Amino acid sequence: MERIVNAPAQGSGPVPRPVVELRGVSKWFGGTHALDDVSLTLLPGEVHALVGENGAGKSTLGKIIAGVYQRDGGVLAVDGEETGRWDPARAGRRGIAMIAQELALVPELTVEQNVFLGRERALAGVLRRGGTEDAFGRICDLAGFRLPPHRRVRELGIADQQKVEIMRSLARDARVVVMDEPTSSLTAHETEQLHRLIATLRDQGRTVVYVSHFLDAVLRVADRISVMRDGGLVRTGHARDETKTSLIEGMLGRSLAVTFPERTGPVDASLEPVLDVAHLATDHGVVDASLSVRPGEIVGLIGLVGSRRSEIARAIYGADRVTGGTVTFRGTEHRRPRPWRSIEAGLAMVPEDRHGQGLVLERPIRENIALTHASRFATAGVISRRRERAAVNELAERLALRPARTELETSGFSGGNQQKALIGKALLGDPAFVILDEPTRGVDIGAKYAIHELIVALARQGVGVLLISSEHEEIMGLAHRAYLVRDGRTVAEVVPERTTVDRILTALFEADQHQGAPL
Amino acid sequence: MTAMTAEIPGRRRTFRRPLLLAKDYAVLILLVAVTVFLSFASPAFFTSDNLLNILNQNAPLAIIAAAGTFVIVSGNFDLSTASVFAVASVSAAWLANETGSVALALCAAPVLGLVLGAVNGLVVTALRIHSFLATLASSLVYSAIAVLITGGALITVTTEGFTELGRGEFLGVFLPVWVLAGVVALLWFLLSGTVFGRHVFATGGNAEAAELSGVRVDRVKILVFSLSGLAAGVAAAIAVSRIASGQPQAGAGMELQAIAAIILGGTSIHGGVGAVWRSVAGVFLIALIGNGFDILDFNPQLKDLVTGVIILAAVALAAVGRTRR
Amino acid sequence: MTAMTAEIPGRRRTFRRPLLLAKDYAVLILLVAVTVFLSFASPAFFTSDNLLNILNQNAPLAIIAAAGTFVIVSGNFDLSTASVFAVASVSAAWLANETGSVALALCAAPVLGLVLGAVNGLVVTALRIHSFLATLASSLVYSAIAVLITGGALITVTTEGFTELGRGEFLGVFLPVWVLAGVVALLWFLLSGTVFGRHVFATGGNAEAAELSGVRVDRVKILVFSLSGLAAGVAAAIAVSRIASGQPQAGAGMELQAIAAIILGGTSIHGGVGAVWRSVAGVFLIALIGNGFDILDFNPQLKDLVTGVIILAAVALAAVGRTRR
Amino acid sequence: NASGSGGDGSVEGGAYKVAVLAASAQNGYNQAVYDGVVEGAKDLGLEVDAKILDGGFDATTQLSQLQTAATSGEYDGVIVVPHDGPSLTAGFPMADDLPVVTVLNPIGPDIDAMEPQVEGVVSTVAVPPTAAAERQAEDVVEHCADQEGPCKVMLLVGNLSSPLDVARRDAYQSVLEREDGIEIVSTLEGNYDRDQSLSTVANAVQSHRDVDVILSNADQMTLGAEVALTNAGIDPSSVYLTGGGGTTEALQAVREGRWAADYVNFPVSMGAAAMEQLANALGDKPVEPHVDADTVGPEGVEPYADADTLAGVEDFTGEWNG
Ligand SMILES: Nc1ncnc2c1ncn2[C@@H]1O[C@H](COP(=O)(O)OP(=O)(O)OP(=O)(O)O)[C@@H](O)[C@H]1O
Ligand SMILES: Nc1ncnc2c1ncn2[C@@H]1O[C@H](COP(=O)(O)OP(=O)(O)OP(=O)(O)O)[C@@H](O)[C@H]1O
Ligand SMILES: [Mg+2]
Ligand SMILES: [Mg+2]
Repeated sequence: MERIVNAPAQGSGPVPRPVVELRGVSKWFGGTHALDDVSLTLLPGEVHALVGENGAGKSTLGKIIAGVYQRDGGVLAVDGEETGRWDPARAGRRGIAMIAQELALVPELTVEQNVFLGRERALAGVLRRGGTEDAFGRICDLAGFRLPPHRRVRELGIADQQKVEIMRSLARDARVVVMDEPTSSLTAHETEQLHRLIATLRDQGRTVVYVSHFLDAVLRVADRISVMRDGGLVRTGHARDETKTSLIEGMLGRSLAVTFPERTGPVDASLEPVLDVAHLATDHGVVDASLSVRPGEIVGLIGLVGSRRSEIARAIYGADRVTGGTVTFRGTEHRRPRPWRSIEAGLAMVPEDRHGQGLVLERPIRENIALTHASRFATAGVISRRRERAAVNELAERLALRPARTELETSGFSGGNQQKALIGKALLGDPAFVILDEPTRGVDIGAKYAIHELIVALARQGVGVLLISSEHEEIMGLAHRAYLVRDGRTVAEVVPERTTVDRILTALFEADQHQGAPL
Repeated sequence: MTAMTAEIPGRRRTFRRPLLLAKDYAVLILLVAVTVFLSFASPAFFTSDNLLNILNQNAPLAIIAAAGTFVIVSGNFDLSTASVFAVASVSAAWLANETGSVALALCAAPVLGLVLGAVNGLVVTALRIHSFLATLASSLVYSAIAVLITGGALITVTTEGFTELGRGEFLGVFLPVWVLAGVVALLWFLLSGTVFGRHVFATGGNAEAAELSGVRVDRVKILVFSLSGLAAGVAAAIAVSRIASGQPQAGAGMELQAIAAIILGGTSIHGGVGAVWRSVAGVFLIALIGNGFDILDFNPQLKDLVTGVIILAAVALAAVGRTRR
Repeated sequence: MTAMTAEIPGRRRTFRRPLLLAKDYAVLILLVAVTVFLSFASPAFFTSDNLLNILNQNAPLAIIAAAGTFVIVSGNFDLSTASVFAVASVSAAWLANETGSVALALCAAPVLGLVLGAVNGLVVTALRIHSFLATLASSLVYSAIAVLITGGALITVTTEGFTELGRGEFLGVFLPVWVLAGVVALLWFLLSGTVFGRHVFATGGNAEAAELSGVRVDRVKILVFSLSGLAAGVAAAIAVSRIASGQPQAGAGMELQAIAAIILGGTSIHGGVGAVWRSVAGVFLIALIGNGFDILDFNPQLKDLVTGVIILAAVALAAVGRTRR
Repeated sequence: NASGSGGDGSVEGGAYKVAVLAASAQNGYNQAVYDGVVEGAKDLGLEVDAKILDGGFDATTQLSQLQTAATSGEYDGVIVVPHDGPSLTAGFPMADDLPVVTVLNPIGPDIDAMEPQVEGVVSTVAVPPTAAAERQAEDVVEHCADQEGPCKVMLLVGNLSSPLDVARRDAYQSVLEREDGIEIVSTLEGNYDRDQSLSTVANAVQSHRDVDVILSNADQMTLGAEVALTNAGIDPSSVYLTGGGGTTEALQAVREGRWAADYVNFPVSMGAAAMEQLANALGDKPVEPHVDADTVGPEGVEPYADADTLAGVEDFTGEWNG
């Protein structure tokens, strides 16, 4: 396995003093033992990966280091010194920063203000007007991507928001950066950039804690890897001693073959499309999108971040107001699409931002899964809890939801498990057509496989699927056909089986070069 | 909990049941505590007469608070209930005198309430403004309407039978108490057991997610405000029948009392979380304090102080169960 | 508090310029419209006497609203300003009579306000409860304190020079107007030009994100409530000096008037967005309507109606610029 | 005599227990009525345990208190200062038929009818608001009669969504509009608040600097109006200022000539009178169904006071301040 940068000489010479050390740390959430006696050291100048199933406790561990959660027991030492009261501000002062899994930005502030939040350039408390551009520019250079500094964060897509998070952690000039699934919304190209950035940080003697479900990437960038299972630490080892298989075994306690499930056979080209979109346009950046999906067909949208794939999906679903073009669903024109009309017609969508657009966090997971189709379990508007619970529990089992307690509040579930609930929610209504926008964002490798199987199974049942994923392999591995999207237009159609990701990306990039930079 | 973990002093190591109960049922715990205290402090307190009296007196407010729960759970505010109440009151009184028909007059109040509530809902959804400002504005308009209907004067109702609803009894219990029981049972069920209730929770919890899940968020809002208006109308019918006169100042301050009771009950001001019984408990917790002051020989100037402290106690009790993560 | 409350935030929006202006400056547009209307309707309106008079009268409310902007922007509510105002008023009046020292009495008001405000902040952060309920409870406690200080009666101040602050002039302009100008300038700068201000925005925009970025959210909240209390104290000093008497009901209703003005100005009730000048504009928009009624001798019973309609107009104007998703 | 019609309290303690239902216990006027009740009992040589209840200026609260007082069995009698007389009607007939005396406002649908309107109210110590307002307005007419040219009057009334104040305004208007020389230039709401009255009068004065009369039904409001006039550079004594209430400050203002007149109330004496009637009822003695509140004051004090009428009663400085 080729590493991006050579690991610093560890093992030879004296072991450097750990920057952060956890001894016997545990954490409870109500009855859930989220962390159970975890001991871990973080060394300067290392990339330390955390891997584990959804709900294994990775985020909890990261948040305890960054002061977001308080540990219930155990010791947290920074620079060999035990910490007493610990919160993000104190952690920040000791040089610890975090990129949270669920984006935590201030939507009404600009990109630049978010990046420098808590680190404003000021004289006696008065903000200094000048100089920020330079500092912002330096951070852009370091990060390897640019964002418009004065755009409000609420106007950004989820991928760009993730970039803001990355830049914010850079602005802290932290010695320890906890990155909790920083690439879950990024495309391959940007992921690559981030990995280079991580290597740079490491080479400066900083520590990066890298949480990810992309095991290949983990093996490439990490120096050491800690494997977690059920709130406990299974082992910490050098990356060079691990393989994908060994990691999976460590995480799951069993082995699992990870390939894409077998694609369903080609769809009869003479079939009437279940969805036919012609020259769709909206106020939100969709200019001219045309596509069609036949029953049982999985169709991908491929584009760079910001190409408005999500906006196309939203327009079809009726979440954004359509200003031009037509959406024909099962032969009838879908006029004035609105989400509730789409749902009534048999369309479903899994949105990309599970917190902002997907889930009602303070309600039980049962209510969330059943929300769209509550009336299925109701007679004259009165819900039968029994029927509802039966249906939801069955779905939860199919999706391997952990913990499998559907009465718990949604906010208490780990990121990946929330994602599973989101998918369950779309499937509960037996739709004839589903739009999946980043359906495997943040789910673990086993669950991802299960979701892939589910998608294929849907196609087998004759359901049309429109798949959007920043993981291009996902589309290449699952889709029958795919459209290339650029600047809100569908520009070409490809058959993944007959091409490669590289060729597609080259095509997209070259097109972009001609158009000038997307900024 | 494993034995080997080092203990951090003052921090909860494990989840303890009683604290969770305190968090979820703070308002009930205090309601019971105040009841027990008053029962010992005064023999006059724990009599069916006094208890029924408390129920009877606070029926209008409790009805408004019960329906207001829907508004708060949906993430909105209704500051216009008192004005809707006033319009409904004076209209009912005016109609009773004009037409002489008690049924017509007393039915007009809920209907008018419903209409004014729906107007609130339409304004909030059509102008896409926060309901705090929208209902503040509409409350000004409505109370002006109430003044204009009466010219500011008092409308005394002399129509035979008009006071039956407010003062009558059935099985030895005042009619308003029956109405209250019915309304609360209905609304409780509506919020916790129906598709509509589910949609109200989703709207308040995450409006965008709700919309994407096919909930017609605007329609939910309109319905929720209509319900709140309807309840204000029902409350007005009871109150106007009880005092047999309508005047534009009727109900002043009720809107804030209702909201305070709802939140005191434990319904979240951010929406998405709450229950009808909580609001009713909140109303009666405050009512009991007032009743206690009247029954016991306390300095009434301390009533506000005690009410404030008890609200803080309820809230602190709820906070104990919620330690910092 | 977070971005995902009530309204559905339109995702990326595209705007057209004039509509954008309407959206952002609705309150100013209406302020100008009402001014122009009144100037034509009455020659007495657009005179420096009358305009200064309006500024002077509303200085206390405007000061409270200016500071209240911080509270709302930080995602909180302060319903206790009126009670803080009352405590500060009666204390100042009492001190003036007891000690005979005008300076001591008038300085005590802001200091007391600051302390009571800080207590609010501590309660909100320590109990981790929503400030709506916390300040509702503290307002009850504070107004009880105001009653206890005076025994419910009125304290008439006869101390020489006590009315100087409220009625005096400097360069032909009433002192309260100077105080108002100073306070507004200071707070404007504090909110828009300092690190503290930035942190107030961040706290209201997304408290969790702010906390994660190392903003001391609890400290920001305490400061914000202290500021609001301080402003209520300053306002009380002006008002009590002007009327030379302190009484526990002083300022009743001011807390809602201030919040209404703040939101009318365009500051978001969800926090994270707002400006000090907006709140001041909101105060004076409402004040102009009242002034107009008095000057033109309109039926005061219609004042509420017109105020309500103008608030809705401001809001509708702002909504025009905001297209549906 | 203590065992008259007695509830439990009188039998056991030998003292009458009386509930004083204040419209607000945090208000000077109500406090004065309560003081009057206590003093009145003392003057009558009765042992009375009077408890004040706070209605918080809220009709529902007060109704609750009335009903609680009736059902609790704690009291022998009730004295009420109604916040809203008509809505208290619902409390009658009371569960235990305690005698009730009402002060300041009648209980019942008609705010101007002084004879008890509902069963259970034994006596009303009050003046019909319309009659009092007419009387105030007549004094204004008299003042204007001496003046040449049109007489410009500002009406400053409490709260025009309250029936009581609307009745007062109507009475003012009906009297003043009969006179040709009198012009009502504005009608303002002062909300019984100095600061609000200050603002509203300051505004109105901008377009009516030549105002001759400010007719107000409450002293607090007149005090605010006075400051507004001073601020506008108008000498308050050049305007016919009149208030209502008979507060210490108002009487001083009249004596100093800053105000032309004041309609004096006697809350302490009213409380004492109410206590007297209640004692009569409890002692099965004849009860006066209506006590004219204008007549209960100290010897020689004329309720419609001006500097002349006050000259004779130097040591009367008002029965309350608020
Ligand atoms: N705020 C919370 N309230 C209650 N339970 C929680 C909370 N946060 C986490 N948990 C529980 O703690 C356990 C660990 O969750 P954590 O988020 O750390 O998992 P994770 O390893 O990050 O998973 P993922 O890969 O899905 O992000 C889970 O069982 C989860 O349900
Ligand atoms: N209406 C708009 N005005 C300005 N910029 C826009 C607009 N819509 C989108 N953008 C920009 O483009 C990006 C849109 O990303 P979007 O989510 O639409 O694309 P995507 O292809 O779905 O990518 P992702 O992988 O992020 O989901 C945003 O971050 C934003 O910066
Ligand atoms: Mg996680
Ligand atoms: Mg997308």
